[in-house]
This record gives sequence, C-alpha cells and structure tokens, in this order.
Amino acid sequence: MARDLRVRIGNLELPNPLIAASGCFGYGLEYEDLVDLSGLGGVCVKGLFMTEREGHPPPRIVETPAGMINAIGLQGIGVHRFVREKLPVLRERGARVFVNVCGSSIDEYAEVSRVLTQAEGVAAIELNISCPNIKEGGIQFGCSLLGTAQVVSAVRKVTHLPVIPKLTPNVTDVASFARAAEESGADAVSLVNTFLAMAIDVEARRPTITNVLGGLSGPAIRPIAVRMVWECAQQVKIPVIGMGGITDARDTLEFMLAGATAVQIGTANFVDPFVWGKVLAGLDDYLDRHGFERLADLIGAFDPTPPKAVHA
Amino acid sequence: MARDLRVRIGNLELPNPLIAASGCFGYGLEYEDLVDLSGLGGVCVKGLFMTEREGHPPPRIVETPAGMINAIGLQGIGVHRFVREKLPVLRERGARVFVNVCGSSIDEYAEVSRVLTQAEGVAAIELNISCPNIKEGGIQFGCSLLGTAQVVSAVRKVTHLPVIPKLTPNVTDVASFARAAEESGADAVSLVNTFLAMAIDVEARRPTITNVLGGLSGPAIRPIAVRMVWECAQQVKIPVIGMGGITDARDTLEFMLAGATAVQIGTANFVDPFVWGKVLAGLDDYLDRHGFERLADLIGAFDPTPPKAVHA
Amino acid sequence: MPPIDVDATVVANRRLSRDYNVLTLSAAEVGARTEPGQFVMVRPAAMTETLLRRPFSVFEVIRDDRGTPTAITLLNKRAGRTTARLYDAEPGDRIACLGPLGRPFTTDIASQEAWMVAGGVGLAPFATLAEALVGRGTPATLFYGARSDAELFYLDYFERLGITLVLTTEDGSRGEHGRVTVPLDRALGDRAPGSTRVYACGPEPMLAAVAEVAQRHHQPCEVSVERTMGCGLGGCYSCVIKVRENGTAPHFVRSCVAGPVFDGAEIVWD
Amino acid sequence: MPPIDVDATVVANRRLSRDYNVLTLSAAEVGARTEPGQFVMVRPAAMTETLLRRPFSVFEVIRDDRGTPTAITLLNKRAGRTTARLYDAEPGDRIACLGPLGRPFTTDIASQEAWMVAGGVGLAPFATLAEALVGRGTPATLFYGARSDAELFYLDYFERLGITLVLTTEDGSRGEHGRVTVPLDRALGDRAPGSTRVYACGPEPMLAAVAEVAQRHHQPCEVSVERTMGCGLGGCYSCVIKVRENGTAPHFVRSCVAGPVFDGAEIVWD
Ligand SMILES: Cc1cc2nc3c(=O)[nH]c(=O)nc-3n(C[C@H](O)[C@H](O)[C@H](O)COP(=O)(O)OP(=O)(O)OC[C@H]3O[C@@H](n4cnc5c(N)ncnc54)[C@H](O)[C@@H]3O)c2cc1C
Ligand SMILES: Cc1cc2nc3c(=O)[nH]c(=O)nc-3n(C[C@H](O)[C@H](O)[C@H](O)COP(=O)(O)OP(=O)(O)OC[C@H]3O[C@@H](n4cnc5c(N)ncnc54)[C@H](O)[C@@H]3O)c2cc1C
Ligand SMILES: Cc1cc2nc3c(=O)[nH]c(=O)nc-3n(C[C@H](O)[C@H](O)[C@H](O)COP(=O)(O)O)c2cc1C
Ligand SMILES: Cc1cc2nc3c(=O)[nH]c(=O)nc-3n(C[C@H](O)[C@H](O)[C@H](O)COP(=O)(O)O)c2cc1C
Ligand code: FES
Ligand code: FES
Repeated sequence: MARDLRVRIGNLELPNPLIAASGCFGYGLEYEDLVDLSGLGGVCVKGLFMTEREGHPPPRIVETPAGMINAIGLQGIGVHRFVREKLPVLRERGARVFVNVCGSSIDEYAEVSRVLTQAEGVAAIELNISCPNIKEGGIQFGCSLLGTAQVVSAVRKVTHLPVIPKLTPNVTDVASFARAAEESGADAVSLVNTFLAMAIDVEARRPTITNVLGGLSGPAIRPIAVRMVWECAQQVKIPVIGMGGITDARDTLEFMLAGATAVQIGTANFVDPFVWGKVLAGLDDYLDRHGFERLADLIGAFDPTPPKAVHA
Repeated sequence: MARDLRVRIGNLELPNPLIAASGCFGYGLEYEDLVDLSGLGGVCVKGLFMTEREGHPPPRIVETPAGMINAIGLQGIGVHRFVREKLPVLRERGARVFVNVCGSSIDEYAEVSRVLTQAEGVAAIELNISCPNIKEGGIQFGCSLLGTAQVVSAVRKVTHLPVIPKLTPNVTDVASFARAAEESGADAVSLVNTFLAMAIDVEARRPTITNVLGGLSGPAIRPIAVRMVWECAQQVKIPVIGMGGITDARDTLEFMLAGATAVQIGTANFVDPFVWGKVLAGLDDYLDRHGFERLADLIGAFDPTPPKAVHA
Repeated sequence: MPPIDVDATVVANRRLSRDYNVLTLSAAEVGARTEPGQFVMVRPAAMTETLLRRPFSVFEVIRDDRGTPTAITLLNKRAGRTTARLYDAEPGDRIACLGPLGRPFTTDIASQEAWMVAGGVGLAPFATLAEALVGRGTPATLFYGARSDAELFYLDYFERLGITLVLTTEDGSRGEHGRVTVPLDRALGDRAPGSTRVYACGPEPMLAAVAEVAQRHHQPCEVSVERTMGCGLGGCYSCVIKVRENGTAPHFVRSCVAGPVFDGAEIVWD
Repeated sequence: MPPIDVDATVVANRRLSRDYNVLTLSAAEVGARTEPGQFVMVRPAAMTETLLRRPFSVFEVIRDDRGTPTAITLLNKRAGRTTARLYDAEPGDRIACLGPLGRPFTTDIASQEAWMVAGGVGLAPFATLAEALVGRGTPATLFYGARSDAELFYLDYFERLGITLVLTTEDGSRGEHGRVTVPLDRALGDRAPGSTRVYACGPEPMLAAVAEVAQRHHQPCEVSVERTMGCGLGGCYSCVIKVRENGTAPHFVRSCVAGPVFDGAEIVWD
C-alpha cells in the first residue's frame, strides 16, 4: 500500500525525495516519454551559464570500477534559451524544476539566478560551485569558504526561490562549507558533486578522456558521500540533499538515515531510466515492512550504537 | 623474457615496484608460505606504536561497491615486540621491510622511528599520518601542513633510513602536503591512505562496523588515487609511491605512468594472495609488447595530449 | 513510439569467427518498432563488472511466417568487457535491451539507387536497411570491406535480397585488395549527380573518406557514427560530435538523439 | 602444508531446501590437506558483484574407492550475495577456492566420548569431524538443532557412520521442541567430568550457551566461531574475537589463524 513519501525543502513540498541529478537527466524533456516528470520529487536540469557553452571535445566519459568519470565541460544552451524553449514545457508537464546555476564570476551566478527568478516555473536554484571540469568558476568557489559565502549571499539578494549550493567533496572538511552556506542564507545544501579523478589508457599511455581530469560518480563513491552527508546533517539545521552512487531504495534510505531530506540520482539513471519507479516501490515496501507511516520520519533516524560482531 | 623491473626510492633499490601495503599483509610472515617475501619490492608491515594496541571491537570491515571499508583501529604488537619477534625472521627471509610508523604525538613518531633505526633490517620508515580510524594522532597530523612538517622533521632528526610520510586523500590539495613533506626532508611520499567513509545497515538502521566511520579502499578509489599521484608527482622531485585499488599490471602501470616510482597493493592481496606473481608477469609482458627494456623508463611517461574521439 | 526496456533472453548465439557472433534476443517489441539504423542500449543482467549499458545497432528483425517480429539479433564484435560477455553469452542468459533509439537512415529517397558502404562490424545497420530498400524497390549495392575473407559475413543474406555486392579485404584474400572507398570512388564516377544515395557505417576515418568521396561526386550521403555513449537517451552529453548544420557555426550535438545517422556533409571530422 | 588456491569447477549442486544446497567442487588437492574444522575462502570466478572472498567450512571430502580425495563439498546457506551465487551455481561454473585454512578441531582426545553440537548451517564442519572420530573409534553423538524438520539435513549420513543423533527443532516439527542446548545440558548431567569432549558450531549465542553448559559440567569444549573475514590468512585483522588465553588479560586474536576453533572456556563472549 502507498505510504506518505512527502518531504519538505524549506517551503517547497516534494511528493517524494527523488530528484533527477543535474547533468544526468538532460533538460528533463529528453525523458518525458519514459518517466512521468510530475511523479518525481524534482528535476534538476543541466548546469546553465548566461550564454551557450560548447563543452569539452569528446571523449567525455570513461567507465571505472563501479563508477564513471565525466568531463562534459558544462555544454549548455544558456539560461535565456532554457527559459524560452524548455521551461514552459517542463511546467506543462508538472515538473518541479530545480535549475543548476553556473558562473565564471559571482556576478554571473547572481545574473543567471535573477533571470530564473523572473521566469515562471522554477522551483529552486541549485548553485553549482563544485564542477571539477571547468577552468574558471565552479570548484574555485566551492573549495573556498569565502567564495562559497560570497556566491550564496549574492544569489540570496536577487531571489526569493530556495537557494541550494551544491558542495564539492574535494575538500578536507565539507561540513564547514555547509555551515558557511547556511550562515550566508542558503535554504538547503546538496552534496556530493563528483570527485576529481583520472584514468589512463595504459596501452596508449594517453588520457582516456580529452580533459584528462574529470569527475568520478556512481556507486564507487557512495560510502564517502554518505559519510559527508552525515557530517553535514549533524552540523547544519537546513535540509541536506544527498547524492552519490544511489541505485535503489536501500541506497536512498542509507542517505536519508544519515540525515538527507531528499536525494538525487544521477549515474544510475543512465544505467536504467526506469530506476525512479523501482526506487519509489522499494521505499514503499520498506515502510510497509518496518511499519512506518511517513518516510520523513526516517530522516536522520540512524542510530550509531555499534552492532554485534555476531551475524547469525 | 624477464625485463628490468628495478626501481629506486632514494638510495634504496627495489627489484620491482610492488610493495605490500601496510595493514593488508599482517607482519609479512603470515604470507611466507604463499609468497617469496624476498621477491617483492618490499613488505610494509602493519602500523606500529610504541606499545601494543587492542584496536576496535568487531565488526571491523564491510564491503562496498568495488571496495571495502575498514576500521581496524591499528591493533598491533608495538615496536619492541616487532623488533624482537618479527624483524629477525623477516630479515632471514630476505624481505625489504618498510615499517608503517604511528604515533599519538610527534614524540611517539620520533621514538618509534628511533627504535627501528637502532634495530637491524629495516629498509624504510613509512609515517602513517593518515589513518582515519583512530581518535588521537594519525590523520590529525596528516590533515595539517604544519603537523605533517613537524612529524617529518622530528623523524628526520632521529634516522638515516628513508622517511616516507603516507598522505591522506581526505584533503583539498594533496600536492601541498607532498611539498611540505619534501621541504621537511622526506625521501619519498606514499599515497593514498583510505578515504573516510561509512555504510549503514538500513534494515537495522545501525552502523555496519563498530567504529561507524572507516577507511574506503579497493578499486573504487583508484581513479581518485591516480589523479592525486599525478598531481603530487608533478610538484615534488622526491619519488612518489602510489596506491589505491591496484589489482593487476594495468593498474600498476596506470600509477607509474602518472608518476609513481613504486606502488603498494593492499585490498587486492585479500582477494588473491597470489596477485604478486601475476602482476610481475603482466609487467614483463607489457614491456615485451611495447618494446621497453626498463620499467623505470615508464615512470611519469604519461602523455596528456587528448585522444581521438574515434574508437575504431 | 517511445523506446522500451525489455529484459530479453538469449535465444541463440552463433559465433561467426573468433571475434564476431550473432546474438538472438527475445525482444520482439523492440524489433517491431525498429527502423533501419536505430540502436539499442544493452546490459547483460549478470554483468556487474561494468556499470553502463553499451550501444548496438539492431542487426536483424526476426519475423514469423506472418511477418510478426519475434526477436532481434545483434552483430557483436569483441572490443572489451561487454562485447566479450555478449560473445560468450549462452542461451537463457538475460540481457536488458533498451530501444529502439536514435535517428534512422532516410529511406524515402528520390535517388534512383542506394549504395551501402560497410566497414567491418559497420555491416550491422545494413541488414535492416537492405530489406527496407528492397521493399521499396530501390536498386541497392553493398560495398563491404573487411580485414580478410574470414571476416566477410552474411554475404548470402544480401545476395538473397538481390543486393549487388562489391567486396574488398585489407589482405586481398577476397574481392579487391585494399580500402572499400577505392571501388566506391571509381564506381561513383559513372553516376549522374544526385542519382545515388550513399549510406555508410564503419570506422570514422572510413566514414570521413566516404563522405568526401560522395561530396566530390555530388551524391547525397548519410553516415552512422559511433561515439562512446553513456545513456543513449540524450541525458549525459557524452556522445557528441561536431556538425555544421545548414550553415550554422560548427557545434557539438548528441549523436544518440541527433544521430547516430547524420548527413555526411554536415559532420566536422576531427 | 601451506594452503593452495584452486580454480575449482562446480561438479554438482544439490539443492536441499529453498535456502540450503550442497556444492561439489573439483578441489581434490584442498580436500587432501583438510582437517576437520578447517575452512576455505571462495569466490565465484564470474563474481564481480562482490570483491572479497567468503569463508566456508569444508563440508565433505569426496574420495574414490581407493580413498583418494577427488573433490570437496560445501554446505551453503543463502545469507547474501555470494551465498546466493553459490546456491544458483551450475555445473561447470568456476569458483576460486583457497585453503585449507585455520586451526582444526582437536581429535586426539583423552575423553571417552565426543559430542558434537550443531545449529543450522553449523552442521558443516561435523561431517568430516564425525568421520575422523569414527576412524579413531571414539563413540560420537550429534546434537543437531534447526528451525524445522525440513532443515535437518544429512541425518542418514551420520547414522551410516554410527553416530547417535539427538535432534531438536524450533517449531517442534521433529525431535525435541526448542533449543539444542536443553537436551545437551540434561545428558551431560549423567556424564563423569572430563569424560566427554564437546564440539560446537552454529550461531554465537548458541556457542556461548554450549560453552557455559560444558564448563558447568566440567567437560572440555571446542567451538568454531564465525566472524566476518576479509582474507582468511591473518593479513587484515578483521576477524578478531576476544579471548582470555590461560590467564592472560582479555585481548583480540584473529579467528582465521588462531581459530576458527577455540577452547570454549577461553572466549570472552560479547
Ligand atoms: C550507435 C552505436 C552502434 C554500435 N553498434 C555496434 C554493433 O552493432 N556491434 C558491435 O559489436 N559494436 C557496436 N558499437 C560499438 C560498441 O558499442 C562498443 O564496441 C562497445 O561499447 C564496447 O564495450 P565493451 O564493454 O566491450 O568495451 P570496454 O571494455 O568498455 O572498452 C574496451 C574498448 O572499447 C572501446 N569502446 C568503448 N565504448 C565504445 C563505443 N561506444 N564505440 C566503440 N568503442 C568503444 C573503449 O574505448 C576501449 O578501447 C556501436 C556503437 C555505437 C555508438
Ligand atoms: C570460518 C567460517 C566458516 C563458515 N562456514 C560456512 C558454511 O560452511 N556454510 C555457509 O553457508 N556459511 C558459512 N559461513 C558464513 C558465510 O561465510 C557467510 O554467510 C557469507 O560470508 C555471507 O556472504 P554473502 O556474500 O552471501 O553475504 P553478504 O552479501 O556479504 O552479506 C549478507 C549478510 O551476510 C552477513 N555476513 C557477511 N559475512 C559474514 C560472515 N563471515 N559470517 C556470517 N555472516 C556474514 C552480512 O553481515 C549480511 O548481513 C562461515 C563463516 C566463517 C567465518
Ligand atoms: C555525465 C554527468 C554530468 C554531470 N553534470 C553536472 C552538472 O552539470 N552540474 C552539476 O552540479 N553536477 C553535475 N554532475 C554531477 C551529478 O549531478 C552528481 O552530483 C554526481 O554524479 C553524483 O551522483 P551519482 O553518483 O548518482 O551520479 C554530472 C554527473 C555526470 C555523471
Ligand atoms: C584492512 C586494512 C588495514 C589497513 N591498515 C593500515 C595501516 O595500519 N597503516 C596504513 O598506513 N594504512 C593501512 N591501510 C591502508 C592501506 O595501506 C592502503 O593505503 C589502502 O588500503 C589503499 O590501497 P588498496 O586500495 O590497494 O587497499 C589499511 C587498509 C586496509 C584495507
Ligand atoms: S549517450 Fe548520453 S547524451 Fe548521448
Ligand atoms: S580474515 Fe583477515 S586476518 Fe582474519
């Protein structure tokens, strides 16, 4: 039987905690024939700058054990074309649209956010201060507490929409960045973005992808991502949106038990675009088996008391 | 046909670049029936403090996608018993003994190193300033540039043996730690130690291991480790010893092409204690196929020029 | 019609050589929707060694005597892990099969003749295309190049359809010795501009050469490209190729949704 | 003799119930070296879903009529991913099998009788132990507890060896209703101190209870414990259990090398 899967991000209520991760779901419309967009908690579209971006030359991805490295380089149509061409259709489909905002300067983050705030049908703004694949902007802000605070404050000034800085895991103390974001007026934080990584084609002694370096995602990173979400959830009051290698209901629950209010699914959507319905069914089944009414009751419900060594 | 696999760490010559990673090969003697210890480049024994340590209660490990999390808590017999009971036998077997030195204080690192220097048969000292699984000491030094410099300098003063600080990947800029180590007199650096991680038993809503947090190792982390080794090799002149998810000759070559002079194998030795001979054979075969005389010629031989998008 | 994901069963696995095999999958629903040149994203169920699906052209659509699709086949060539698994697959194995995907070849053509140019495993999309062309009564020729005689497959299949065959091998063990583009170039010399629609699939250097030859002879040309694909659905932007669409500045488009079939004249080859 | 790693082939897979099966592996060399209570670390070759090997007791050593070992069997119970793979394994599948490992049961015993206590899959080490005891002419009894009648296996095997059987089930569907330690405790009451060597394998709470009962009746007792093992060779320190060896302070020892068989009186149960 269908349980209550609703969760809240600030004043935004989502029917369930599953959000399509940015860059892993195109602009959402690519999937409208396969997935009921209104049935997802939210759709986070590919990172957008003010203007169009061409991205890196291919090859852009390579597979690694239980994961993949990508260096797309934020190819995108720019915020104006997005508002004109994609947003109206996404609204029509009933999608709760999260927009992943990029910038090569603090002003650009603010400017893109302003444009989105004036448009109709944006549910929330996710600030991509953590993309490892571009030279200027992105991770340069996400790896500095000051830069993080500056970007968040600047965007906070220009929008009433929920502001969700997306944190990079490539730092010593991710929770300090969550705190900086909270203090600067963020409504939530999302993490993790990808881990800076590389894979060499040893036969050619050359890179496997053009950008040489890329971002690691997929199940391989999940244990690190869960740890980071747990650290952040304990140190901030605002909601934490968790992601990193989620493939099923168990993984989703792992993040929520660690303190995530919602989750994003990226790489797993490539493997199975029908993953969404399967995870929702799995969450329902878990609540049933464990006798919970509301999924929200499980947020942070992890009890760190040690287990017994005994298995059987 | 057998090629030249020798590599040099400072004035230490190894017959090949394969070193058993600390904590993954006991004190070496556990494997003497299975592996010719003198045939390995080196054997890095489990982390040692001045005195015996009991370690964490079990369960201490849990498997994750393409990896495992461990929180052993540095159970060990202490440096004195090691020197008395293990070192003489290791010498007899012709092993090049790397000792992984731990400390809860800078003095303890120096004291353990002094004892090892006075003993006969230690080839090198690896400073474990990166263990994520103990409260005091370990990573607390490894996550601070000052702490790293202090530990290395203190040990440098008391030993003529090669000093090899082992770096943690849980930092924003690992290369800055490699530079700090070099400036403080390190003869080489080794990386990576494990990534701080966690896995939740969602059915029990409890930890999977007693320590809750542990260190992630195995193939899952390889792409991040290779990136970090590449960054360090470009920024220091001293040799870099690379590790993280190595399972075969291809993986070994990936690290060496990225700039590693030698490598360590940990988790893969659990899966297959006979991995050593297989990797050596694979290295030989690679040199054959590519017409190289000396493996050492491949150190850092990675050419970052982009590949073609075309596969066929 | 939207693509579907079928948990297909391996019905048969015919090994053609030490590298090539034809895998029959119980994915009738996919077959029923497939147009020539489209592809599927597959993943062996037991396969946890690799994460992402892999793209494969639909080779044949198997039909019962009433013409209803009952299965599809893939022409598989061993290149790595997934393709090795597909080569070793046993009847009964399960393989997730998502499709059909991508932009098919254009078959409602003005040209009097259709010439297909295949290099190696690039033969894959031409079994279904040949059937469609024959169905439309368009005279068709297949220029087919491979490493050696032993790697020229399904010749009888195309002969039975009445397709003219022009063969080349790199070692000269059968047909003309050398590149498949050489006889193509020669033959196109005798053809009136616009009279011959050229279709090509194979290694990209071959595709670039074919596109150049076709352009030089003023013949329309469609090529099917192979880029590493993460999703096959337009979600990941991994599969891009640079194109110059009617006059626009060169830019990257996703070959999984804008392609894999492109107008050869529009592609900017690296 | 050092352990060896055999790339074993599945010779047979007999499913005993929906959770239990007996897997026959062509690991004769391992069988030839195995002593009762030792284990192997196994990993299905095709298995990339999990990384580490898993520990399994050697259940039977299969011999030809000349007594030469030809294979070993594992008594497998589905608990997760590897055990599920072993349950589904087909003849011909390859399974890496490293062993024999660990400290075996002590069989050269002074006691007049040997009593084995098995809980569920804890039966595994007792097939070989029973044979050894019978070989030495030691009268032996098996106290065997399971969830239900349907999960009491290989009774005929032990009967054929002349082992006295005392059965219990949690649902009372066969033998005595309840815990296996109850009849054990009762029976030990009539035995002279030191006359009966007790061996136990099963869930740790049962092992703790058996050790307590044996101690109360002043009988020697060996238990085989199950801790999560990363390597089985003493390399990883994951498998520790707390012991108080002849007077020493309680400390952790590696159950893969110091065990899995321990003197029940020395273990400090959590
Ligand atoms: C639209 C399309 C249709 C295709 N149709 C067929 C077909 O009908 N039959 C067939 O045998 N192959 C076909 N391919 C190629 C096939 O997808 C690759 O050979 C396959 O992905 C390799 O996967 P792997 O796991 O075996 O190799 P991996 O283990 O992933 O890699 C091994 C080698 O294969 C290369 N490789 C990885 N991905 C691709 C790719 N997408 N294309 C080419 N090489 C790749 C890698 O760079 C590496 O060198 C098609 C590709 C595309 C894009
Ligand atoms: C010395 C020894 C001998 C054993 N002999 C047998 C035997 O003869 N037959 C048999 O069926 N089983 C035996 N076991 C238990 C067996 O090793 C585990 O059931 C197996 O490791 C589970 O692996 P999995 O991949 O199926 O489960 P996983 O997918 O790894 O985990 C699923 C569940 O199994 C639990 N588990 C993981 N490792 C162990 C472990 N080492 N022991 C118990 N539970 C575990 C996990 O905590 C989890 O709850 C033995 C264990 C030891 C230590
Ligand atoms: C191909 C690809 C493209 C991505 N593009 C973006 C992006 O544009 N903006 C962003 O913030 N994150 C981007 N990411 C990161 C994902 O949103 C997500 O944070 C990360 O992949 C971890 O989740 P996963 O393991 O479920 O994929 C991208 C990831 C992948 C694999
Ligand atoms: C069970 C276990 C115990 C370890 N113990 C130590 C240790 O005592 N000291 C240390 O410096 N590193 C220790 N490590 C880290 C390894 O030496 C190595 O840095 C890490 O596992 C990455 O290599 P791998 O992926 O090949 O295992 C341990 C790792 C594992 C898995
Ligand atoms: S393969 Fe993902 S966008 Fe084309
Ligand atoms: S299992 Fe590794 S030490 Fe016992």
